[in-house]
Amino acid sequence: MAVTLPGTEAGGAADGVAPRVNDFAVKLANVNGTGSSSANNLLMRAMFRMGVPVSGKNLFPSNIQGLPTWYEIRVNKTGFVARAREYDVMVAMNAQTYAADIREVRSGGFLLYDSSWPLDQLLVRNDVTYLGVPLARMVNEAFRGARERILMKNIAYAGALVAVLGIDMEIISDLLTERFAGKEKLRESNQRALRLGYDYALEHFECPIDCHVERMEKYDDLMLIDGNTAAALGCVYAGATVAAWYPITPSTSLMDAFTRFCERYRRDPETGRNDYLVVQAEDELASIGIVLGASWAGARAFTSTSGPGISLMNELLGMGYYAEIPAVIVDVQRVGPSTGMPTRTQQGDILACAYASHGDTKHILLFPCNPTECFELAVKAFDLAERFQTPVIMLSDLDIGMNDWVTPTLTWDDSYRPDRGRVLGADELEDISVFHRYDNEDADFVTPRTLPGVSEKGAYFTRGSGHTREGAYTETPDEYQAVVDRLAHKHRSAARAMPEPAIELREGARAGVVTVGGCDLAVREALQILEQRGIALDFLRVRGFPFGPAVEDFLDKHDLLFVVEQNRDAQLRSLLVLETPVPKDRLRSVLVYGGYPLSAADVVDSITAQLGA
Amino acid sequence: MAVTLPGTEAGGAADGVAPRVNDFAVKLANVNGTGSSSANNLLMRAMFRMGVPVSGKNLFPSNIQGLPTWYEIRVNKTGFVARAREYDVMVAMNAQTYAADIREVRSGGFLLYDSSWPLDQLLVRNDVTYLGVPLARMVNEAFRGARERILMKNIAYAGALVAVLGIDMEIISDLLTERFAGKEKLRESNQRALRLGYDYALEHFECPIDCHVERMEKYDDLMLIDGNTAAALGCVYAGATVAAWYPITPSTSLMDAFTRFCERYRRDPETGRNDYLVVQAEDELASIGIVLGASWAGARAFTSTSGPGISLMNELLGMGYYAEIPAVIVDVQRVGPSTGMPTRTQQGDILACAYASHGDTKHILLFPCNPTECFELAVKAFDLAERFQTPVIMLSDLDIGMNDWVTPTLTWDDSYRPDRGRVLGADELEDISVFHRYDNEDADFVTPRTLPGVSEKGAYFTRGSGHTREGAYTETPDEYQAVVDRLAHKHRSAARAMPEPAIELREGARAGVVTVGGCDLAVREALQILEQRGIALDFLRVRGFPFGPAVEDFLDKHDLLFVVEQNRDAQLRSLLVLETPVPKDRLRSVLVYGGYPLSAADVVDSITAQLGA
Amino acid sequence: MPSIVKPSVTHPAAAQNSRGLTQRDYEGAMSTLCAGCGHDSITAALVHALWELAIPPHMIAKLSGIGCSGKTTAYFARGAHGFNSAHGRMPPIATGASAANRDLTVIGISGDGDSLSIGLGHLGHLMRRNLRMLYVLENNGVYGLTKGQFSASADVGSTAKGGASNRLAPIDAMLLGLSAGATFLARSFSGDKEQLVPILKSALAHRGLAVVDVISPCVTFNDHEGSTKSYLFTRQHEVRVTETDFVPPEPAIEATIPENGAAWVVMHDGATVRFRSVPAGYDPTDRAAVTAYLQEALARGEVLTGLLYVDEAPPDLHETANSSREPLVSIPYERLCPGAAELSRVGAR
Amino acid sequence: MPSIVKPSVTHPAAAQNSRGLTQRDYEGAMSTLCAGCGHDSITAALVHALWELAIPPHMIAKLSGIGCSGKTTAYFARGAHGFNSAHGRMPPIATGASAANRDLTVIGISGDGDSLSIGLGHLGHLMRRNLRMLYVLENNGVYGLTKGQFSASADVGSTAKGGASNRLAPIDAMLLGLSAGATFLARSFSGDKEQLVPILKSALAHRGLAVVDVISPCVTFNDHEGSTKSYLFTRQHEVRVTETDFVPPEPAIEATIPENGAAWVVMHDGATVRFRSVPAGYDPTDRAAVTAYLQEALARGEVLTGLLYVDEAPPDLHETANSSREPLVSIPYERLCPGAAELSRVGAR
Ligand SMILES: Cc1ncc(C[n+]2csc(CCOP(=O)(O)OP(=O)(O)O)c2C)c(N)n1
Ligand SMILES: Cc1ncc(C[n+]2csc(CCOP(=O)(O)OP(=O)(O)O)c2C)c(N)n1
Ligand code: SF4
Ligand code: SF4
Ligand SMILES: [Mg+2]
Ligand SMILES: [Mg+2]
Repeated sequence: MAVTLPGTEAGGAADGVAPRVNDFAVKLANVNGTGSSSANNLLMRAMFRMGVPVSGKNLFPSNIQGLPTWYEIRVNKTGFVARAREYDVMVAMNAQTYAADIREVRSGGFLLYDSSWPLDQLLVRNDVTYLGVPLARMVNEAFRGARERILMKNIAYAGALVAVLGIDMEIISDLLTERFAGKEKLRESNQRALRLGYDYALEHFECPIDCHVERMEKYDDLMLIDGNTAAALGCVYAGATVAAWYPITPSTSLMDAFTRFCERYRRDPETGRNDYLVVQAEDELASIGIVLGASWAGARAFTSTSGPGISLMNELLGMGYYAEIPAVIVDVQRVGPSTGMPTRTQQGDILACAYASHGDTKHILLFPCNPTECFELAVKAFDLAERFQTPVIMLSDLDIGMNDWVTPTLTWDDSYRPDRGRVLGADELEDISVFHRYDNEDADFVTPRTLPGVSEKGAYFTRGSGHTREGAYTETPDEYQAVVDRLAHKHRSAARAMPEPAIELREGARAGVVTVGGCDLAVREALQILEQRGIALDFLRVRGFPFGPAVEDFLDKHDLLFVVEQNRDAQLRSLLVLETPVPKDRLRSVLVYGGYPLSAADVVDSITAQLGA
Repeated sequence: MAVTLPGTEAGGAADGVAPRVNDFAVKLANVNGTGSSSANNLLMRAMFRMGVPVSGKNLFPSNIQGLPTWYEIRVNKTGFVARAREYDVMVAMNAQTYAADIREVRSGGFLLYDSSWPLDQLLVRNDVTYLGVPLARMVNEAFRGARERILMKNIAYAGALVAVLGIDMEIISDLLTERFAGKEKLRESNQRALRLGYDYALEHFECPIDCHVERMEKYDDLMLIDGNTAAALGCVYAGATVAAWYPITPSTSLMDAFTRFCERYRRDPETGRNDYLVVQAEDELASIGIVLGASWAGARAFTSTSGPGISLMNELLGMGYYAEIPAVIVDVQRVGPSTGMPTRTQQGDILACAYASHGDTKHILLFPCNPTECFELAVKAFDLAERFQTPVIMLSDLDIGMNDWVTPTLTWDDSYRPDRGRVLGADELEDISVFHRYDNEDADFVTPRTLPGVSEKGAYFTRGSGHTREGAYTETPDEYQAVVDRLAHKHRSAARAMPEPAIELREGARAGVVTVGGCDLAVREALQILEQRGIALDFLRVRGFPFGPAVEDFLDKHDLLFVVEQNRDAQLRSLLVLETPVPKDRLRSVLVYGGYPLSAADVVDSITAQLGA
Repeated sequence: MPSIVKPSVTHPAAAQNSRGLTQRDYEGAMSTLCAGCGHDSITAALVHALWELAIPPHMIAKLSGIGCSGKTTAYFARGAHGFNSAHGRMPPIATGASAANRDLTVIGISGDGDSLSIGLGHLGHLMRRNLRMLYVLENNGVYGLTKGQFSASADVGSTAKGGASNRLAPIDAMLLGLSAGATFLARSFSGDKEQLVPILKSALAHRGLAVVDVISPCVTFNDHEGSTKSYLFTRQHEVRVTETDFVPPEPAIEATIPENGAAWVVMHDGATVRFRSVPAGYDPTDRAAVTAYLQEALARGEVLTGLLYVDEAPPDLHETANSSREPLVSIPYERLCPGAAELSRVGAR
Repeated sequence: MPSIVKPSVTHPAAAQNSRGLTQRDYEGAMSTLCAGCGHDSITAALVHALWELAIPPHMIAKLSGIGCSGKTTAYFARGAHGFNSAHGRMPPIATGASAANRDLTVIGISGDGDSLSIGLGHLGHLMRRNLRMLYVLENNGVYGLTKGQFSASADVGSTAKGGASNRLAPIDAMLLGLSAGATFLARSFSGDKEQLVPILKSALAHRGLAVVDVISPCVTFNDHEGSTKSYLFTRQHEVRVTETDFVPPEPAIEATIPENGAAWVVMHDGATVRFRSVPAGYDPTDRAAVTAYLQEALARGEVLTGLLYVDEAPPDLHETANSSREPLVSIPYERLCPGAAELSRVGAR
């Protein structure tokens, strides 16, 4: 399941050079709950249709209405669309944050603002071009009713940006037509608002400005999707039938999407009956319990959650490990500790997931880097969980999960069949003299299980308490150890079945960089920038834990390794130190954990500083 | 608070040599719920009164009645009373386990059994001396009623052992008198049963046998107590007023003892009112919540639990860490994972406690090695929790917590006053212009807190969500990082305040041994045995995490280190690898995790094998 | 449904049910509970009920939490899959099992600590979900396995206690059920097999969640102040392990609660509990009347037994979710996967 | 106590209470909730009640879980210590705070998700413990902060819905309280300050736990099928973030429930809720009658408001525990430590 990622062409990374055509960043500052998100999304989507690699990052508050929210669009013709740290164009729609927003525009950049009211002269920079559009006035003249005026103001600034950035108006019109299919009045008013801004901009500014988009050859193998939707699709395609969850940002949209897809694909058109069952549980302890119960009974089952949910699942994750029950958990990570910043991104649950629960416990982890991998690794998660009869946690994060990504198109091989692992059916049970749950291990130290409702001969007793190979209760050291020792071997064995790491080697590389998940794109961009500066570095991104030979080999071949990750405590580095033979002094850390998606500049700065270069 | 531990004299460790006077091991095999535990305890206690170092280990099932249970007594004149692996005397009172029990007697040892029924000749070993006492017959003749007969049979075999092992009959009589003070009839029947066995043994066997006790000079600085009782006393002496808990083996007796001591010391004789409040909570999530709430409001508060409880406390432990609320948690460890073996001992929660919770979280840990340290470190736990405003977890275990230990007498310095850390009172608040909760850090990165009910000026808002130095809500990277970075520094800073490790150096040592908690005695005995075999090793026992300079220094000075601990996954080793600069290839593991208390032989065997000696 | 006809309970051990199975076929491993424990009597009644209903053993899924009660799932239906899970978490695990395979006869066994302390939230939501299962609450008023702390349920022997006793208001599973929307609520006594067996049978036939609260005396920790051999006494008088270390052999308590009237039953420690059956003509379908009746009995110090409340109308979990009649585990993968062609239609261009 | 006299609610903003404090002194930070959110009205009522009772702000401890409701502890009593804790865990944390310092006026604010889903077990046991505190349940029938999923509480607008709606039986905090031994149960509507303020005042004066269930409409996620701007509709029709991204400005709903009679109140989405006050002569001390009355109202589709149940007799946590009258935090260490001499008497020789 190798993925063609964008940004594989050389020379595309931003390097402080003033960006121009198909290579710039826009930041839009809005107020939460005013409907700006759909306007911003419209712009991003239109650029994507023009064949231009683009990303949209929503930096939203943990609030429903009234607090500041930002949307960042980065356009980069070679596909490096990780977050930028400097903006060419700022759209300042929030008076509250205006002063801070204006500081973030690069010298020589642009600021689009609502010129219905005069601009505070204190906030004017003379190295920035001001594009004033009388949005409120235009909208108030053209529309009636507070509700419509608020909404249409967003569409009006979008219209101005269409002109300023050279976005294809036809594509925008198409998008509006699609979005408001069957709602002619809404489409019409949106179209009208859009034109207000568009026409004003064309008339008053030199359009497009130097930072603008131009049509590119369409990337046919790319699509626009967020990680949670893609992960949900993975669960559907893997054949998951039972899901349990408790709402929590940023994982909620995963289960929403799963439900939606099931409504579409899993409802018998004749009977109206569903081939799935989603339980909104009373809490996360219940969610994981439901998943374990369903998996125990033979269904593919999963839950999605975030950090606090993982904490609450600790006890039952340990039970799943020890009683050897498959389970799939998607942890869409947010900023911890505790409630932390629920709408900010981090990779702070790596250790908590790897060793979740008291006692000697180890789990299998998967680390997708984008929506495409969310899809693929979600499928893989079920195969691994059933193959190794244990909980598998996929660690996504808010950036991957909730933002729309331009990502390799999801593809499916219709010959795929689930790996259900070692499950004995009635016939197989017939053939053996006696069934013992934890005996008769295969080369991967997996023992066969049976499902309730199949045959009395397969009946056994599942317990989280000490048990023998036969499944009987025990308090005897040898008998207890026989089982937990096999579990340790089984976990190690799973390394062979994990997805291979992503590796990029460079001629003459002095050192290596190891990273994980959503850092991928920013790190690869950083490595290209560094290469341009004469620092060649090899690249590895882990995709699963336990780590396999390819990871160990890479670590072994480099005397110096930078581990780039988004948490304070260097959790990936810790896991590498504990779970591979790498000497720990080879590993240096690049830690970025303020809560915003990683940008290449963060990585470049840190590595340059550490190399004294 | 340095502790004089037993077993510090050279030459006392068992080394396969057949032990004799004041140096032997007895194992008693019983049926749970038959009342044997008090008879066994009586014997152990009597030997202790004779001035002989002794230990009693209860190996009991997770059951109330009917399953096998064992009691092991080890007598060792130099104080090495860790568990023996070979027994000189077996008291076989359980037909169910008879066959296995007899195999565990060392060649040349003794077996005491109930000769009311003939012995199965298949189970007779000719290298063992059989001491048959017709216990059932004697007791049935002397007593009436099933209840009394069952109980008295235990006392009768105890009587036989008194004769056989040369225990002072007067001391036994005293103990019975004390135990049944005011219950004359009970005392009399116990005394009578005791004599039945005693007289029979005197008459039929050569008493005492070669393994026996002889009076020794009394260790005046030793006492007999279990770790949970001692820890409870520590909580009382530290001034804890609020306790919350949920019953769980093996921690229950800690809270029972705390309640008992409070009833004795904390009840106003006039009003009958209590200067404490213990809440039996609905679960462990509630227990830790109550502790955090009480600590937040200014009380010293604690909870006691075991592994599954720690798992359930994960979320709130993270909140305590991030919101900087003191809390004391005693984890009396048992065998995991999951429910595991609730009545067996292990040190399997080290990692789970160190990093409990999602996100970047680190806790302060304390590791007592015996009841004396349970007492001392419990007091220390409150001082550290309040000094560093964070949860402190003391990791005891079942062996320390529930078994009676001969341990250095608890002492108290009446000049002790609690270190309440930085708490601003009304007067101090008067003196400052404005109070900000997370600002104004001291050299330990601790910021002052205030308590509710004191002054409006100190009012602040506690939250587990992102906050600034001022305590305000934030979603801004810099503001968030300022606080979590300080937390990381604070944790590191606490290293200086942790109890010093216990260290024993040996002339010409080739390598070092690092261990923790209840392994102490067995490891030190092992090192003496190894020394006798020409292998000199240095010794360090960690007593707290974060590790301080003394630990780092010891690690630094040894090229080869054996880490001895009672879990499968080398959790202490992992913590050392992650949290000190030690190169990981220096650390080898000695792992014993079957659930029984550690014995010196386990350590000797493993180290000898690893050294190829 | 509402009215339960008491059948004769004696059956020769070798008698066969309609499946040709004997009662022995519905038994399980040897109990390791204390001799005389009420939980063992409940197990026996359950064996009997399952045998009478001739439920195929392999179609049973038996689940529990942790506690003495939790262990009993091992002691019946050896031909069934069992799951001794974690303390208080049986309801969600049972929900998952039933969600995956609706054809299973799901039996959950729990204790009062398991259900009403750590598991209270889950039990409340299980009631809301109306999961089709038999839920047996083996109610002894104490935490048996952890040696006798008070639990949140009504103190079983409370009527006989003079003066002060457990000071906290008890949580009554039946009243809880009435407030949380439970659809089948019954109570019985472990020692009255004649009443218990038919109640279990009706419960197994119920459309949704059937909660059966069975008063089940703990012979070892009979927590009554005033009783000199009680745990509380033990604790207060600081006699250490001695007492709880010794579990005197006791016979299980048996009693028959007359169909119309009350019976005083003497517990192990001499305390007495007054059981009363619901009277003839009692209407278990009128929620408000049932609540009032229960509260009155409570006020009189009586433990009301019988089928207390039933409502067959509300849909169970699967009906609410409108899930396929076929168990989800039986649906072939081919029907679950939308396929490559469909995937190409997803996602924006 | 039981009967609540409605005072006139209008006060000039600058008027001073007996402590010389104005209402402003009982306010807190600016609310960040949606304009028109019912929770803000409750905050205002609370400010009013605290001001009228002239409670010293620094003696207040205000605690909450997580949710829009949870945030509101920041919006009143700026002179008090606040604690926005973890989702569902406020009851134990409040228990600890009150255990440590019984002189605090403990105020807990929770949501229906916080209290009746994840926190159900804790709430039940808080009721049992009868902790002396005011517990305000800001009940909007949805999870506001996570964008509008159904919660376990009665759907606020349920009466107006024709046909199918939320299919799960709601958990009614008042009925739950009656079954779990709560000692003060009241219900009101966020939009009726005239009724709410005096209820909050009586609740603050109660000897033990006072649970006030306040119906508090969520202007943004008004979850009613059939309403085209509802969340459910949004979800089913796959219009992405667009709708929930936009929160139209709405005024808070106000209404006065007549002292004797019912009032139909129109919610943001056009659904109507029928509120009724308890009638004159209503006896809130008769538990069985109260339960019956509540169930009848429920059956009629009415939301019964007022002081529904009160029992001043049961002891609160501190009385049960017989703890010192002095707050535990105030007891000098010297009184807590038994000292060296006593220690030498402990432990066996
Ligand atoms: C998370 C967790 N906390 C505590 C325990 C310890 N524990 C085991 S059984 C039990 C109580 C059992 O009481 P109950 O449910 O009434 O069952 P009974 O033994 O009385 O049948 C407790 C607290 C545990 N196993 N897990
Ligand atoms: C352990 C945990 N799970 C989930 C969440 C996410 N979450 C935050 S608020 C909330 C629900 C809030 O609903 P409610 O209590 O009714 O409050 P409202 O917002 O409606 O006032 C949830 C599920 C969380 N913060 N913590
Ligand atoms: S302790 Fe009580 S509940 Fe447990 S097995 Fe014994 S009698 Fe039964
Ligand atoms: S989402 Fe609903 S509950 Fe939350 S602030 Fe807005 S209106 Fe209030
Ligand atoms: Mg019980
Ligand atoms: Mg709500």
